[in-house]
This record gives sequence, structure tokens and C-alpha cells, in this order.
Amino acid sequence: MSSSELQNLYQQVILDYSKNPYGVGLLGRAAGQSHQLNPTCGDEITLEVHLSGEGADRVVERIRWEGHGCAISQASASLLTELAEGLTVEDLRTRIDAFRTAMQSRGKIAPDEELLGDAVALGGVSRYVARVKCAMLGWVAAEHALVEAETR
Amino acid sequence: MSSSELQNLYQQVILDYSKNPYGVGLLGRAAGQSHQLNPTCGDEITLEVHLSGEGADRVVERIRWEGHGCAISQASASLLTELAEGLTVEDLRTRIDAFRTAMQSRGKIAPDEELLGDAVALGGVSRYVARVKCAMLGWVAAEHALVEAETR
Amino acid sequence: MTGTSETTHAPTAAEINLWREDFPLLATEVNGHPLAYLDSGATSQKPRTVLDAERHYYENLNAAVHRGAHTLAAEATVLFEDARATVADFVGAEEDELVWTSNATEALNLVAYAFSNASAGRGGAAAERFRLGAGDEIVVTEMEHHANLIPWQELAFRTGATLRYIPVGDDGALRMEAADEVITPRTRLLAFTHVSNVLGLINPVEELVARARAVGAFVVLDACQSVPHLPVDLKALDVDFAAFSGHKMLGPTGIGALYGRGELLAAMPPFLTGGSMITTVTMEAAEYLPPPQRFEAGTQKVSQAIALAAAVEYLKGIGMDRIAAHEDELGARLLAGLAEIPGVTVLGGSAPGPRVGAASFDLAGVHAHDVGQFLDDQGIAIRVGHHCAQPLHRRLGITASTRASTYLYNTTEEVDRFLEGVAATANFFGVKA
Amino acid sequence: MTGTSETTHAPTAAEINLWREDFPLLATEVNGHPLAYLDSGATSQKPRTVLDAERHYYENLNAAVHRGAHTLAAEATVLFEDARATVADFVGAEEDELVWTSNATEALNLVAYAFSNASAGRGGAAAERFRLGAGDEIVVTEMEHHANLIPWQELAFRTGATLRYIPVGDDGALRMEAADEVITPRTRLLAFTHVSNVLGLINPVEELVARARAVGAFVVLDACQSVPHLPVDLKALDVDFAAFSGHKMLGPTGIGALYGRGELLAAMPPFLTGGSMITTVTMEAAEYLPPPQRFEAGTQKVSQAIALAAAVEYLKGIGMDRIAAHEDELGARLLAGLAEIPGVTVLGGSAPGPRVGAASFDLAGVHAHDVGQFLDDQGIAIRVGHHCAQPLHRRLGITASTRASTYLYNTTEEVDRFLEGVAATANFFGVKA
Ligand SMILES: Cc1ncc(COP(=O)(O)O)c(C=O)c1O
Ligand SMILES: Cc1ncc(COP(=O)(O)O)c(C=O)c1O
Ligand code: FES
Ligand code: FES
Repeated sequence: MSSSELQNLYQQVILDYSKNPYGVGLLGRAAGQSHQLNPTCGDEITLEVHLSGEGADRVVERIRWEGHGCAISQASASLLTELAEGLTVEDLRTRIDAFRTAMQSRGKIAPDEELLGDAVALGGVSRYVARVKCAMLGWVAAEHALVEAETR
Repeated sequence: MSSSELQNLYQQVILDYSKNPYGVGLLGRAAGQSHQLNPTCGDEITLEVHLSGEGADRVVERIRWEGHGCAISQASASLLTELAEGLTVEDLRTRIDAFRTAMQSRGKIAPDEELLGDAVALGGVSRYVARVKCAMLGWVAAEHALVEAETR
Repeated sequence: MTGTSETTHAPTAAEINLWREDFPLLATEVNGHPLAYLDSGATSQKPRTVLDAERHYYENLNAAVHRGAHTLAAEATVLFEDARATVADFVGAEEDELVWTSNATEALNLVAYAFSNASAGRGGAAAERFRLGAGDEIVVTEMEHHANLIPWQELAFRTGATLRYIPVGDDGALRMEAADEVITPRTRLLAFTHVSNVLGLINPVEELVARARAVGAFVVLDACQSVPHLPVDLKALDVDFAAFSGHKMLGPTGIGALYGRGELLAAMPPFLTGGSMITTVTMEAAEYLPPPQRFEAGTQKVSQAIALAAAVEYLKGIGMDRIAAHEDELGARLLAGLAEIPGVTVLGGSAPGPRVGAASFDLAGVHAHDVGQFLDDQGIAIRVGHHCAQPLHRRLGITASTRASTYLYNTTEEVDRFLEGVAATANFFGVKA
Repeated sequence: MTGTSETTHAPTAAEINLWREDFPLLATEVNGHPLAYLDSGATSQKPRTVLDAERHYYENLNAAVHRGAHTLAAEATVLFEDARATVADFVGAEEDELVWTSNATEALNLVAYAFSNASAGRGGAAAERFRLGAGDEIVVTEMEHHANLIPWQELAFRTGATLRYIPVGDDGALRMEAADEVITPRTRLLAFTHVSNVLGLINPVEELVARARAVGAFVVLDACQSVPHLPVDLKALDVDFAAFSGHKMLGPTGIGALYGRGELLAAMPPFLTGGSMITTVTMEAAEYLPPPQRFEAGTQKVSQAIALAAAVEYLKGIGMDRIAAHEDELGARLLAGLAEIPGVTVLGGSAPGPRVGAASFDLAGVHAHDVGQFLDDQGIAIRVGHHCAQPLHRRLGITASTRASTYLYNTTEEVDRFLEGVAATANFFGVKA
């Protein structure tokens, strides 16, 4: 019944992660934390980055989050969490940027699999302007949490 | 150069009265007074009705007024003043009503010469919605002044 | 259920198809499907006559109204004021009781700010009745649209008054038995919605007005969702103020209206100030025109008012009772259909009517935006989210819902397509009954 | 005299005739004569592309913006925000520094009420810089349009601040030497018009801004008569806020804009409240979105914003420098011609330039409305009255004046017809030199 574009938007991996999200549950005492809200729908996320190491070698140990939202936002936060583990802070930043570029391209730029791994499943979102914020919610939270970690 | 309609609007009697208005100058101690303002242009008039007699026999002795405005408003106040002298209060009321009816008719009802005398020269005004207030200014002031005279 | 369907002939499918032809946008394809527009609660589509009225104005008469004496300006002024008379008459008001605003939100803010200005001493003795302060109470309901909630919150903050509210029950309806505790002699103003934009429920106006009158409170009615869909006579409803929006009733964006009882508008200090609303201005102070001009500062929404009057003529041509009867049928079909889909909970679905042709629902475990995406993929346009009523959603235990809302141009086939779409979505996401 | 005419080629008569064909209304006959529309200072005529943009929107995309996820709504939102970007860029602003309002009057009221709300404690610590009270001063000028005067009077009344003004001289120009006495360290806000709607004079923005900056005052620019007629870069002018109206720049009625410096808008409490401007709402309080949404409560002026962007594209297509050069020529012709008519006194006529293509005059012994009537009889549409500037007229010793104001579509023949008409009117009424 549904179009191939829609099936591309709701890929199996997205449906799976939305039902079984990854990394849910805050631990506290994180290096950085951020709360983000999507004003169109009222959904929110709170996200922690836990780091180890110092300076340029600082590494993301884990991300934890809590929140509510649509399938896309929940899957996206899960995919981010999975992707981030073990990356340096700089690396994660680069990938967030790459993800944003793809999302804001209105369907013109496919996400780079080398940088984004399974998160390329979210590529279809960028054709749906109204849903880009859903996909970005967790990633924007991570970006802010990293800034917080730095300025603390 | 100007159309016959315009010449009908600015008849000689109107031009004459606008240059030499009749009844200008307040006397004070009037039975009724009213101040009216035309909000479209900011022009104003203050008008007094001086009465004699009592009850149903009350007669308008004279009207006096002061103000500024366009040729039509000045001529109209003058014509009203001339018309009113010697009429009973009831009579003047009737004529004000007749004048209003003609003015608001959008060119459909000619003023009644028997009731309105020389003021029929203002008949052309009713085709010009934006100018009806000009012609009515003095007459509305008289109407209010009569009400004031009554309620005092 | 609107009280009109028994006596009025609902339109036939053939009639509706004729009306549809007046609405160019309804012929659009979306995502490869014919558009089924079920989002009129957010904004309605426009018939050609409305678009033509606006264009005709700009091509033939456009000029500044209530200013200047040239022919175009005079004719534009007549059209503009005729439009006011048409719309005022449509809701049972006098001409000078209808103030043009840019939307219903601004109309509600106008009242709130006029009270606020009166409370700051503006408007002299005549405006004393509008002054609020500590100890005074403003009452709203828990089902209000943000437009009929936040202006009162802010008014309370500015004046020191207290905001209270009539709660809704688990079934989504107003808990009228609680109203007696909330509406007290301290209540100065009661603001509530005629029809909930989420639940589609028609509130008991008469009862609420009676309670407000009993304590001497002003009544503000949010008529945004009633005026477009039901015959409404504001005088008969006996409210003091009412607000509605043009874009929800076949008119253009950028225009709304405030109804105010004549003697109240006449006593109220102005809100927006500037040109076209004054008599005399010095560098020190200004004197203000009587209503409605007092509340219409600056260049007027001329083409919008004229187009809204054309919309009202269109609605009158069909008849509001027939529109209500038609939507009543569609609404009943919506409710019955949704009740059969596994996992669907209709918000306010168990509350006793009356209601208009709109329903919002929750689909267990599936976010409203995902439901909306599936329907959109099939060309079905509905609204998802909190519908500017966060407190009501929170009260009902959810963040967002999916709303289908109908209008005169919707068909039973569109409602059925919507119901099938929801069923298929439930199925796709594996929702269990 | 606009500083552009030396370097820019003014358009030829043939070019202007081509532009005229884009404006359907200009082909109208009025009272048996071809219309000569010389009232663009009040409101401008609209090119077909603007009307088409609006109609195209309603026929193809109309939906609620910034709400819901369906395809139409998403596309409408993109168009709406693109329109904002277009108009913001046109005046040298960033997208999020441009707030849609219903006209310039509302834009000025928005600033005044935001200051008022800050003064009532709203907006928290960030808004402290906007708080006014006794001892604070607001400065305007004696030539302001009521829209840039009364909102400040009312703000002063509400907050206890004092309103002062820069006087104009006998020649109608601002007495800049007096400005130093009026603008003092007590001055918190200076509001003035870029171009006088009566005199056509362009005020010395740079000088006034410098004085305001020297005392730390905010600057509000009324750009109603500049943005339609001159190249304007609000960032380069370094003002804090500016207001202009769509209908005066080829756009529809019902839309205007407020420019606000980003960091100021971000710190300002809201004015109108309701839907589409919040993040979280409880029954007790609301949290607000960042600008520009924070200041755009309720359903947006969608079709109007899109049409205004089309108007801006049209203006850009011609080039504001060329429009200014053309109006400069027309204005010079107007002034020179009026100077030759017996009994005519041009308001501000003896003040040194620069000015736009507009002039108001007094005809000795003949009321402006009578002059207007004679011109209208010949199909010449001009404006008569106080032009919403009563204090300026009073200062110049008159109640009303007659104004001719030009735009890109006016021809030298129209100006000449106007001048002949004034001369004939003077003759008819027996005006002596
Ligand atoms: C200088 C000036 N300021 C303000 C305004 C008010 O504009 P609007 O009536 O569009 O709000 C006008 C035009 O009427 C104007 O010319
Ligand atoms: C019940 C109700 N009140 C108020 C509003 C606000 O109307 P607008 O956004 O047109 O100002 C709406 C619609 O959004 C509504 O449904
Ligand atoms: S709909 Fe809220 S995050 Fe997607
Ligand atoms: S124009 Fe003012 S009274 Fe006629």
C-alpha cells in the first residue's frame, strides 16, 4: 500500500530501533548533558556524553539518553548512540556535521556510509523537511553536550 | 475643464457662502451647544442654538457657529443657519432628518426644496460618499445642540 | 448531534461534488494520490469566489480606506465597511461591534491588553469596570487552545490577578460540577472555547454564561471552531466578546475578528494605536474614535476583509445548517470507523456529544507524526501534534495526537480513505487490539 | 537628491510604460479620465506577479505552516520562510531578525508593548535593559506619523516615562540643533521617521543614530516611506528596530514587518501570545520560542508574506537605485511646478533636501478636500487631510494639506496633469498670488 519512498523512510532497522531503542536511561555525572525540544511536536530528549581521556585524545565512552518522540527520532538517537561509542570527540563532531549536511540537503546528498555507518538508514528523511528535526534531535543534543563538556 | 457633476457640487451659492459664511461667531448663553469633529479631515464646528418660547412652541431664534472646514462644510453650516431662523424646534428636527435622508441616499434622493430651501444646493454632495460628513457636520451639531437644550 | 441534522436536509454526494469544483486546490494530487484534505480545523481551503473578490479589489479599487477623498478611496471604503456589515450580520452582531484583527489570536490578545491598559489606568472612569488586580480571578478551561490561555496567563502576570481553570475529566469533557468551585464572586472574566479544536466537542455555552452572569463576570468566547461549522448567533449566546479567524472559514489568512458587545467596546481603552483610530492628536496625548475604528490602528486589512465577506456569502449560499448537518454525518462516520481500528483511542470519544466533524486519536505505541507520515504518503492531509493544546493532551496522558477535521467539501469517500489509511498504519506498525 | 541619481540611469518613458502594463489597476478610468494615481504614499498599486503569487499559493499549496507534517503544510512552510529570507535580505537583515506583523503600525506597537511588558517584569533578567520607569525619557520628533507617536505616548503613560520630542523648524525640517537638548543621558529610546510622509524629506539617520548611541539609547526607525522608495540597508544604518508596511511597496494589505537586531529580539519578552510561538505550555505558564517565531502568535499571514516576497522580487528586478532616480526626477518636477502656481505653499518646500518624490502643499484660502475633489474629478488621485500627522500640520499652522506622492509607475505626464489641475483649481477658487 505504501510508496517505495515511504518504505525507504521507515526501513526495518528504523522500525526495530524505534521499538527497542539503544542507550536509553540516564546515568548522571556525565561530562556533558543537553536537553533538546522539537517545538513542532513537543517531543524532547535529554542526552549525556560520557568521556574518557584528555585533550585531543578525549574519547566518547558512551552516550545515554531519555526522551520521547516519533519512530524516526527514537531510531536516530539509538543509531547515534551506537555510532558514537569509542570515537574521539573530534571524530564525533565531524560525523554530526556530516549527518546534518545530509539531512538538510532536501534529498540531494546521501549520508556517507563510511562516516555514519548504520545511520545511513536515515537518508530518506532528508526529503521530508518536516521530519528533519526528528532525525536531528539526538544529534543536536549530542553536539550541545559536547560543548558543555568542553566548557566545564 | 471640470465636469458638470463637479459644477453641480460646487454651485455658485456654495462658493459664495464658503467665502462669506453666515452666522459665524459664538454668543454664549445658548439654550444648547455642540462641538462636532469630522475625523476624516480633522475639521470641527462649535454650534449654538438660541431658543425662545416654551414647550411645543419653542422657536429657534438664531444659530451661531464657529469652525473650520472645506467649502461644502462652511456653506452647509451657513445654509442651515439661514434655514433654521424662526422655525419651531420640531420643524428644524424634521428638516435635519430630511437633509440627512437626502445626503445619505448616494445620489438617489433629491433634497426637498419646500423643506430645505436654498440648502437644496447641497444635493450634489450625496453622490460623493466621502463628502457627506462635510455637509452633515453643522446639521449634526444642531441636532445635538437641540438635544442638549431639551435635557437641560 | 448539532441539533440541526434532524430538521435539515444534509447535502447529497452530487451537491458536494459541485461545491468541490469551486475549490481549485481540492483537485491537487499529493504523492501520486488525489488529495483528501482533512485538516480544515487548522485552515480551510478557499473557493474561487473568494480569490476572485480579492483580485477584483486589487485590479479595480485598491486604495487607502477611511482616508482621502478620491473616487477609488471612497469606493474602497464602502466595500470595506460593507464587508464588515456582512460578517457582523453572519454572527448576529451589529456592524460597529465587529473589529477586524489579523487572526483570532490577535482578537483575544486585544481583549487581554485592553483589560491590561485599563488596569494601568488608561481609559478613565468608563474603563474602571475592566480593571484587574490582586484578588481578582480569570477563569479558563483545561481544554483551551494556547491562544485562549496564554494571553490570560500574561494578563494575570501583568495585573496581579489569579488564573484558574475548569478541569476536564478523563473523558475529555469539561467537569461542569467543578465549575461551581472555580467560578466564584472573585471571577472577573470567564474565557472558554465554543468547540474544542482537539475533541470536536461543543461546550455548554448557555450553562457557562449563566454561571458567569451569576457572579458578574465578563464572558469571552473562542468561536474559532464554531463560526466556520455551525450557525452561530453571538447575541443569542449572550457572550460579551468572541473571536474567530477568517482562514478557517474559507477566507484568506491575515484576517480575524473580535466581536464585542457595543457598550463594552465603547468603554474600552485602545490596544494598538496609530493612524485611523484617532480624532485629535497633540504631541502630548491622543483622543480616540469610537469602536470599531478605535481598535483598528493603521492601514486596514482591506482586501482580506472583502475576501472574507465573499467567503461568508459563499457559506450563506449553502446554508450553515446544511454544512452542520453534513459535517455531523462525516463526524459520526469518523467516530464509528475509528472505534473499529485496533489500538485507537479517540480523545473525548466517550464523552456525550454534541460535536462537530472532527476527531483526534491516539494509536497505541505509534507516534502521531508517524501516523501522519503514512497518511500523507497516500495523499491524506491531517494534523498531528498537540494542536496548540498541550495542557489538554497532558491531562489525557499523551503528548501528541492525530486529528482529522472535515468541512463542507469533504466526502464520505475521503473519510473512508482516511479510516483505511489508519487501519493500514496500525497494521504496518504491528499494533495489537 | 537621493544620492543615487548622479550615478544611476533613470528609466526612460518607454520603460516606465512597460512597467505600467504590469499594474492592472493603472489602466482604470476614473470619472471619465485615465487614472493618474499619485497616492502611493498612502498605498501602492500591485503588479500582476504579486496577485499571481498569492493566487498560486491558494490554488496549490494553502495549508497551515509550522504545524503538522503533511506535504502541503511542509511546502507552504518552506515558501513562507523563503519569503521571510527574501524580504529580510532586501533590507539588509538576517532571516531571524525579521518579524511579520500586520502593518508597520503593529510593528511599532510590538516594540512599545515589549518594552511595556519588560517594565512589568516579564522576560526576566535578560529583558531588564528594556525596562522603563519614572525619570526615563522616550524621544520622538514633531514630524512623526501618528503610528510612530501614539504608541510611545501610551508606553510613557503605562511606565511613567516621559515623552519628549525634537521640534521642527518653520521650514518643516528637524531642528537638529535642538536635538542635543532633547537627547540626553535620560533618553532610553529614540524613535523617528526615515522619510516624512508629509514633507518627503529624508532625515539625517546617521546623525540621529550617533546621538542616540552617545547616550546609550535604543533607536527605532519608521522606514515606511523609505523602504518602498530607496535602497535601504538597515544594518548599515545601524538602527536597533525598524518598521515598514507591505502595502506601500507593491505588496498586499495585511502585512508589515519589524526588523530587530538579533540580540535584542532574543532578549525581548513576547507581545502577542498564543499558538506557534511557544515551546512548553502548562496551565500556569508558557515558555517561548526564539525570534522571529516568539513574536508571531497564531496563524501566520502566509499568502501575504509570499506575495510581499514577490513584490520585493519585482522591485529588485527593476533596482531600487533606478526607482529612486526616477522618483527623484518626478519629485523635482513636482516641486518646481508647484512653486509656480499662485497661492501654493509647499510644506517643507524651503528645507534643504534630500527628499523622495512626494510633496504636500497648502493652497491659500482653499481647503485641501476641495482641491482633492477637483483633481479627482479629472481622474487624479491624491491624498488630502492631515496624513496622520496632526502635530506637524499644527506646527506649520494648518489643519490639512494636499499631497501628491509618486512611485515607479508614475510618468512625467501624470505629474504635469496634476500640476495643471492644481493651477485650474486655484483659478476656479479665485486664488491670487
Ligand atoms: C511614515 C509612516 N509611518 C507609519 C505609517 C503607518 O503604516 P501602516 O498604516 O501601514 O501601518 C505610514 C503610512 O500610513 C507612514 O507613512
Ligand atoms: C479553538 C481555537 N482557538 C484559537 C485558534 C487560533 O486561531 P488563529 O491561529 O487563526 O489565530 C484556533 C486555531 O488555530 C483554534 O482552533
Ligand atoms: S515528531 Fe516529535 S521528534 Fe519526530
Ligand atoms: S473636509 Fe473637513 S469638513 Fe469637509
